[in-house]
Amino acid sequence: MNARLAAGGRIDRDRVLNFTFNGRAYRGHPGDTLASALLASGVSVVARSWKYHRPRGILSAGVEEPNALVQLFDGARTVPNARMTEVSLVEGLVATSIHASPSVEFDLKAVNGWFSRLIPAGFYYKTFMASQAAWHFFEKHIRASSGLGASPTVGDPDRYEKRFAHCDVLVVGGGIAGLTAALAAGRSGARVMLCDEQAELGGWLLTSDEKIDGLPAARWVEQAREELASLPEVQVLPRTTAFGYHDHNLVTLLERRADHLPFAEAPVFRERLWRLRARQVVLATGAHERPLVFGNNDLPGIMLASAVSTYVRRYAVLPGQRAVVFTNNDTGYDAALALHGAGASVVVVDARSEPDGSLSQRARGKGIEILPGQVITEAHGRKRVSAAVVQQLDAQGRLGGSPRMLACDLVAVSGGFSPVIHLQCQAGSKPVWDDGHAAFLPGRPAQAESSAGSCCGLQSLFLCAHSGWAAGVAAAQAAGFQVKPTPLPRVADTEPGSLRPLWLVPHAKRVSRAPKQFVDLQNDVAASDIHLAVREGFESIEHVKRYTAMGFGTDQGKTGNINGMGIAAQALGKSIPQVGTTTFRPNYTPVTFGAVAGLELGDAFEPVRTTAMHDWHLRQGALFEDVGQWKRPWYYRQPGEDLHAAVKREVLAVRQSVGTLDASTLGKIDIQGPDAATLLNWIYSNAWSKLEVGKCRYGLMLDENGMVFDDGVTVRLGENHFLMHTTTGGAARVLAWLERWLQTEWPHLKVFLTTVTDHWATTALAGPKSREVLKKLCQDIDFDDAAFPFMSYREGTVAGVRARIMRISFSGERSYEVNVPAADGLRVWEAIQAAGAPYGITPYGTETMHVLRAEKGYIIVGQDTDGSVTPVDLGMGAMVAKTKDCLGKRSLSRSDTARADRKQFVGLLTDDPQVVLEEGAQVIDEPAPSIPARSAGHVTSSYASPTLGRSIALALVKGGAQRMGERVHLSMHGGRTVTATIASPVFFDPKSERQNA
Amino acid sequence: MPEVIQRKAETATRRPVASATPVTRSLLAGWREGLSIVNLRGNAEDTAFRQAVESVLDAPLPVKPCTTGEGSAVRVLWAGPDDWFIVGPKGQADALASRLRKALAGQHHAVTDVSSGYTVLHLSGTPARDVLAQGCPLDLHPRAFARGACAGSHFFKAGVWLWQTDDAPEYELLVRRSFTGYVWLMLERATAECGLVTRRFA
Amino acid sequence: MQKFSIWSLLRNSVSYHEGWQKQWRSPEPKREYDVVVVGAGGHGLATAYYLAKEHGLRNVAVVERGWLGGGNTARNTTIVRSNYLWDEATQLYEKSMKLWEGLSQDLNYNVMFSQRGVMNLGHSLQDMRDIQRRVNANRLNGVDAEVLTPQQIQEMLPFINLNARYPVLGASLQRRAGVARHDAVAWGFARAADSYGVDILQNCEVHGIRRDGGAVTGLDTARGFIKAKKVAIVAAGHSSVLAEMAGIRLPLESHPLQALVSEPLKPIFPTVVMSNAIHAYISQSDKGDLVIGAGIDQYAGYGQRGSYHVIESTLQAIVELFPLFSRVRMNRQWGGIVDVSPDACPIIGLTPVKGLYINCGWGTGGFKATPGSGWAMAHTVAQDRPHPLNEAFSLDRFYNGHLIDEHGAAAVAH
Amino acid sequence: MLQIDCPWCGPRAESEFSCGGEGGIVRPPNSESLTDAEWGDYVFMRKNPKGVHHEQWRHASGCGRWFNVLRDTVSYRIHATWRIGEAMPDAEGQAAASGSNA
Ligand SMILES: Cc1cc2nc3c(=O)[nH]c(=O)nc-3n(C[C@H](O)[C@H](O)[C@H](O)COP(=O)(O)OP(=O)(O)OC[C@H]3O[C@@H](n4cnc5c(N)ncnc54)[C@H](O)[C@@H]3O)c2cc1C
Ligand SMILES: NC(=O)c1ccc[n+]([C@@H]2O[C@H](COP(=O)([O-])OP(=O)(O)OC[C@H]3O[C@@H](n4cnc5c(N)ncnc54)[C@H](O)[C@@H]3O)[C@@H](O)[C@H]2O)c1
Ligand SMILES: Cc1cc2nc3c(=O)[nH]c(=O)nc-3n(C[C@H](O)[C@H](O)[C@H](O)COP(=O)(O)O)c2cc1C
Ligand SMILES: [Zn+2]
Repeated sequence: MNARLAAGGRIDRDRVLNFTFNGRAYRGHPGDTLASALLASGVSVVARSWKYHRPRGILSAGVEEPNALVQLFDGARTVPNARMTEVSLVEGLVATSIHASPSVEFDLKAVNGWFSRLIPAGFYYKTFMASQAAWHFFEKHIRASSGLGASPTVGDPDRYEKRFAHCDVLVVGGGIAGLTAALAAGRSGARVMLCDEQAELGGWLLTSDEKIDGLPAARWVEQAREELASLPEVQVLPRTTAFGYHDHNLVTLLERRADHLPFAEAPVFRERLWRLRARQVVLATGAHERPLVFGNNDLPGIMLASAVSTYVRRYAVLPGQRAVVFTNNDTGYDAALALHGAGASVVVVDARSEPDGSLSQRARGKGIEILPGQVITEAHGRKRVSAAVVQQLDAQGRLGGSPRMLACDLVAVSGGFSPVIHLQCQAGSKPVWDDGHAAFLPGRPAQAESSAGSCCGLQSLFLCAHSGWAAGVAAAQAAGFQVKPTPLPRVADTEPGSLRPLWLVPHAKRVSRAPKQFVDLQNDVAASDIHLAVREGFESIEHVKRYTAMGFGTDQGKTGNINGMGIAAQALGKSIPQVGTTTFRPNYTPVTFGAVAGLELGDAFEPVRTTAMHDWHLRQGALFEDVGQWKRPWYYRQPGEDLHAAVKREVLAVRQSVGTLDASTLGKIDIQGPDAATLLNWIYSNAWSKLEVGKCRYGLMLDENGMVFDDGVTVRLGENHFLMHTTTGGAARVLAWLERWLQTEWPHLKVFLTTVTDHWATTALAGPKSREVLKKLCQDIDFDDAAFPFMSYREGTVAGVRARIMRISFSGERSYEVNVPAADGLRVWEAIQAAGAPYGITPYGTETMHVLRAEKGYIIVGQDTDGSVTPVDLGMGAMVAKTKDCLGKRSLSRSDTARADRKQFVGLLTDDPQVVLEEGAQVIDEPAPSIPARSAGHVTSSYASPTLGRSIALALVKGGAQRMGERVHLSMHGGRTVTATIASPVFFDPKSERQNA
Repeated sequence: MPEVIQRKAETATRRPVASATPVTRSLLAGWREGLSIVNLRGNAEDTAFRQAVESVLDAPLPVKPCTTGEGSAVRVLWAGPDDWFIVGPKGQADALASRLRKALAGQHHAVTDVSSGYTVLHLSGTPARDVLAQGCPLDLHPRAFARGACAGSHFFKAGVWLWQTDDAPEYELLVRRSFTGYVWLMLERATAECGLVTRRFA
Repeated sequence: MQKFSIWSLLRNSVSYHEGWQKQWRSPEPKREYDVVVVGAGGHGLATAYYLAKEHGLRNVAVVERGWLGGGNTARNTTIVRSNYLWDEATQLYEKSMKLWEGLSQDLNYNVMFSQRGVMNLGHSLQDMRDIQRRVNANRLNGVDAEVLTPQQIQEMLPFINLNARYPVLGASLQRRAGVARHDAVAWGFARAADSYGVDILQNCEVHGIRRDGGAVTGLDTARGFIKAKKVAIVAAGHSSVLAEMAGIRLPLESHPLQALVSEPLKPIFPTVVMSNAIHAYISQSDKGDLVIGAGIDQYAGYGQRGSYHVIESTLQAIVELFPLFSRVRMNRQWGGIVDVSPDACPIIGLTPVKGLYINCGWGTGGFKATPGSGWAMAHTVAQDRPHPLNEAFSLDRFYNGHLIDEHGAAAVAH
Repeated sequence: MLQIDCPWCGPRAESEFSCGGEGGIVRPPNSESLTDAEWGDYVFMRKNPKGVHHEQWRHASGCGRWFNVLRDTVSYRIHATWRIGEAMPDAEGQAAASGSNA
């Protein structure tokens, strides 16, 4: 059946668009939505309901649609749960019903309908609980039938853009109120943004048959759009939803840029997400019509009256031939007029005994039959409404007279309007109930925001135009702009008429026994479910919501919630304001994950930080380790090597000759000023005042809880000048820590901090031959041990570049750290490799560095410590100066922290030297403890030591310091236990002759 | 301990490569090699300090937050109430630093050569604002941010110092060396629609 | 109490479900109670339930400022696991896990505890060390735990992107862990406590805590003064506010913690995945929506909402790990108020005020502890001394230094 | 994403800042002579008020300054921001904010 009207509508009849729905081919026109095109083709069942699998049709013409969800497109670009009423038709579009098996026309799960009495709200809390096993069995089946659309199964071929933006006035909504607001504000020269979620501006004006400035409403919209386009500081965004109103006037917008275009014409970025900071916001978001709640009110062919008007006038579709309009207010008559004008037969069932208002007068004038004081108690039909049962409703709300059947193929319902106050409420304003409108209206604004138009409960075009205008002027002025007086659009005023609140149409049977009277169509929540919830003691509307799932759907209850609250209020014997609303939260309508994620994925997920020598490492076959955001060479793999072979080669090279490590990633903080040493005394546990110029010292940093949180070597470059090294991962934290103490606690200290981490490229040369190599490249430094001893610092020229050289060691070998400006880093590194070639100089990575330092018993903060370790625990109690206070020191003497049997840093030697303990292995006192057993510590670092030809491990062991030589057991992954002996953590060169000599 | 960390091959540090003839409506982006960049710290309230600095730099020392000072040879960026970046031509950092130290001898100050620690990127062309807006929360509308202004902020997840050098508009970004590859990657991604033209600047 | 079962369901369906009784009463406050629990969240209700069931205390009230279960109980991503790091914590959470495994039967209320396993991903060598350490420690504590290789992870989640910016190097898996129906937990405890005569007083905000000398005497509430021999503060995000009424200082900061859900999808995500390193926590509810937990907001907030950029980084992490969800749409976001303690461990025990007990500091991870926390708290209140399980979690530890630092294992510890 | 008025740079997005929690806490000079209780109170105990809160923030990716903020922890409204060392400016809710910063 073709329901397309011969004339009218905002569709381009000259062009035809082909699409498929559930595998069948259909045709439509540009300007159609998927919904209007299917209605035009006479399709009425488009979905199956979530719980009972009842046939469902299209209820609305907008974002409030609860029923008509489809799987849009197929393959990698598929979109689950798209609303037909929002989908602009595009050539080749493919859509499939979700949640229907095998098809919407014939759905096997419809049997759920038959035992629907067994599965009321919350039934699952009452059963399936014989045992965990039983529940897991039932859960499988519950899950299998849950969900709506299907997730894509592959990654997204599309890309998404995000933007920060700022404006003086944001206007949300492009209906009469939004357009007048934008015009008023725009003319003042303010930076204005106007967004509307629909494909074109105009809102209700695209449906209305009224006139503005003497023009048809839609024509006036054109004119307004043209003027807005001509204003340089005004930006208009159609297909753009304001989905969130956050603190400090941050509004988030989603602009849909691609899906409505043929693939070839689509822009690179499918959607754009705006994070908009607006000085002032005008919310002109309109109102959503409410359905009326009666028996079988979910049948296809039952549609919102405003949607009927919209399909007839905007899309030139006649959704039915024999229509009944069921209303409790005047706007329903607009649908009657539209239908009548399009040649359908219409009867109006009006719950009001004396229908008033401009529209009903017009309807009467046209001789449309009106049944005042009557209601539809129940609809009949299988896959589409075929008749409505009509009965008298007296002033007390009692049914009277005898029911009579009206045969029909369309029921247009209007239960009044729910102003779209989502954003106002998200912004923090408390909605206020208004009995006159029987609706919640925006409360006192909580942010720099105002409301205009029908979202304030206004109905007449006239009043909405005026309120929009006033709001635009006020917003511009509040943002500091002069508004020159300009004429308002001329609109005839109309009489809105009265409204008879009607939350649940009475039925001859009790609610629990009547045919289902649906409130939330998407979640199959009926009036009986709300009554059940109340009966069971769920008295807060928030409880009702969570017990019945009302408003939980993808429509967030736009059409159902207010009716549901009305019904709950009646059941509780309370007023609606007493019951209140549930909380409005973002998103106003659903938002693509990918759009929220934006471009920051893959390599761009987080900065990849690399050193000046990075590409050289790559060429040498290095594998990398992520250390914070840095990429550090982990080990350099040579053909045929695995990690262990490579590490063994690298370690031995360092011990026997010389190796190089790229140490550029270590944090470096330049500290200058007369009080520099005082600052260090506070920050580090050890003392600094006496450190000679040109000397280096190792320091431990404690938090105020006394736990080690960073360490490193600091050099005294001059009397008032130090260079601090931090761990790679700790650099930023340490700088912030220092700055905080300096700025907030000790502003009187004369010290300046400058980060120089990125300025210096650092090559660590380690090994007995390191000096020979360096000598070849540097003539202006005396490398004699007397002149340049361990833990001292010199400046000189290396390979022609000014360099800072520190003789410090993290390997236990003679070692020099050569720092040059990063711009010369690679050159100097390569020069060192060349100079070292005769000695078989070997680049080594972090893994080898770890082994070398472990052989020497040096800690790595974050690996051997975990935020619960003090200097004393590490056996470095001597590094806590007795003579001065420092951050965290006081905590060390707390009763528990001072205990002697805390976990302490020790070495472990396995009985079997070939067995390498597992890092994270737990220390236990007997070999096969009864579970649960207490842990006496754990292995923090463990390696096969190439130098010692055996395994070594570092561990934190309860009372370890006093237990040297004792044997402990280690429970490893897979339940295996291994025996080891507690030893000094220094396994190699205990007298440090190699690094000092 | 896993044997191999990344299945995905590590990528080399991203560097701009000068591209073909500029396309209008594309973003024009480039990098400025080896500029001299010196970090200066000191007490802005102290006239002696200001005079000493200005005499050396032959440029006004910006004490008003988020402004820059233009000199014959150098540009001075406000980076904090006692914190400035001095950006000058290649190879002058040492000279600049030692002259400043000499002039400031006796006063509490800090002069630190950070030339290698930062890269200066240049951005211009019609889309410049929109591209920056993708990752930077600053309001760069001419009414809010114009030539002579500077600000510390972030571009996506990298901290940047940003200043405007021309109304065209034309911006420069001070980026930490180790973040340059990342910022460049984000520029490439952000310009997927408008296009990116790169070149090297003096 | 009307027994719930498939039979009672059948019986009532015959009478159109008109025969169901209230699951709990809404009584008027009595003049005096032996114990008043402040806060009808999961923990408070469980405390009252176990006070009645295990310790025979029936003259008990739970006072709630809003609707019961409306705090973090209503807002959490419902992850239940017991694979913590330190013995003290693991024992407490494992006690809770054992209670979970029989909870539906004990309460005669299906809390839908779904043991579908929880994975904690490792993205760096140090993550993997920490995972191995935790798994070994869990085993010693009798908690099931295993280390998964990337290949094993891929077998369970074929669509995961192992080559993320921070590649997935492995994971720990606790198979007994999972998710539960958060609201049902509150309702089930409320119904069961009510059946023992416990009064649940909603819309009854506590404004003041009266003391006589060093001892608590009662509470000033929105519904008048209520005399109490003992008072237990179990108010999560509002703990500091209540402690202040009693002149006690706590080491807590209340932060917003946000979560979000997608539109409902056909079943696709079989387990629960957590990544502390990049802040992503995801599971799929039995309704079909993806339930996703965000990182914590940096500032203190009692607003039950946080900052938008936190949601952005969360979804970046999700799409980075699970690119197939890029076109799925986010339906709703919300926030709760989490009481964060310095060592990411709770405080359960006595206070300097006699007869006043506190249970707080669960921060981002207390839902899993609901039964165990209530069980231990009930013991502490009834016996006026902590149970060995919660001895270590006293307020004293912040003075004597006996902190139990779970940050390593807990980052944002859903 | 809050908008915070840096006392130097003006209003900026929260993502440029890092929050340092409660402000105005003064480190006791004589830590050694404090009892465990006094010390623990300084290190760990916090006001954590519901309402107006005196905080410290740092303009991390801007001027790097730490500064004071008077912010309502329920409405998230910022009543005032001021530099370290300056006196708390007159602002609504100031009375409510406990303690002032030296
Ligand atoms: C987004 C989010 C995700 C989370 N995810 C997880 C997770 O996956 N796994 C997990 O284990 N934990 C999770 N948590 C943490 C968990 O929710 C909490 O730790 C836990 O719910 C707190 O215990 P509760 O249930 O008693 O708190 P609540 O439910 O908050 O109960 C406290 C009650 O005290 C009431 N109250 C406060 N002040 C007063 C007063 N003055 N008078 C009377 N009553 C008062 C409140 O109204 C509230 O109802 C999450 C939390 C959030 C916010
Ligand atoms: N009969 C009806 O269904 C109905 C509904 C609303 C308004 N009206 C009539 O229209 C006139 C009022 O016009 P108005 O301007 O107040 O409302 P309107 O409905 O004409 O315009 C509101 C516009 O805002 C858009 N919108 C709503 N929320 C949005 C969001 N978060 N992001 C982006 N766009 C959003 C809507 O799509 C719509 O285009 C009056 O005459 C009124 O009676 C009729
Ligand atoms: C595990 C879980 C799943 C949820 N699923 C949904 C959902 O599918 N749809 C929905 O609208 N809200 C869902 N919510 C969010 C609630 O609607 C609500 O936002 C949350 O309980 C916080 O309460 P409030 O928003 O009223 O403050 C869910 C919440 C939780 C904790
Ligand atoms: Zn600043």
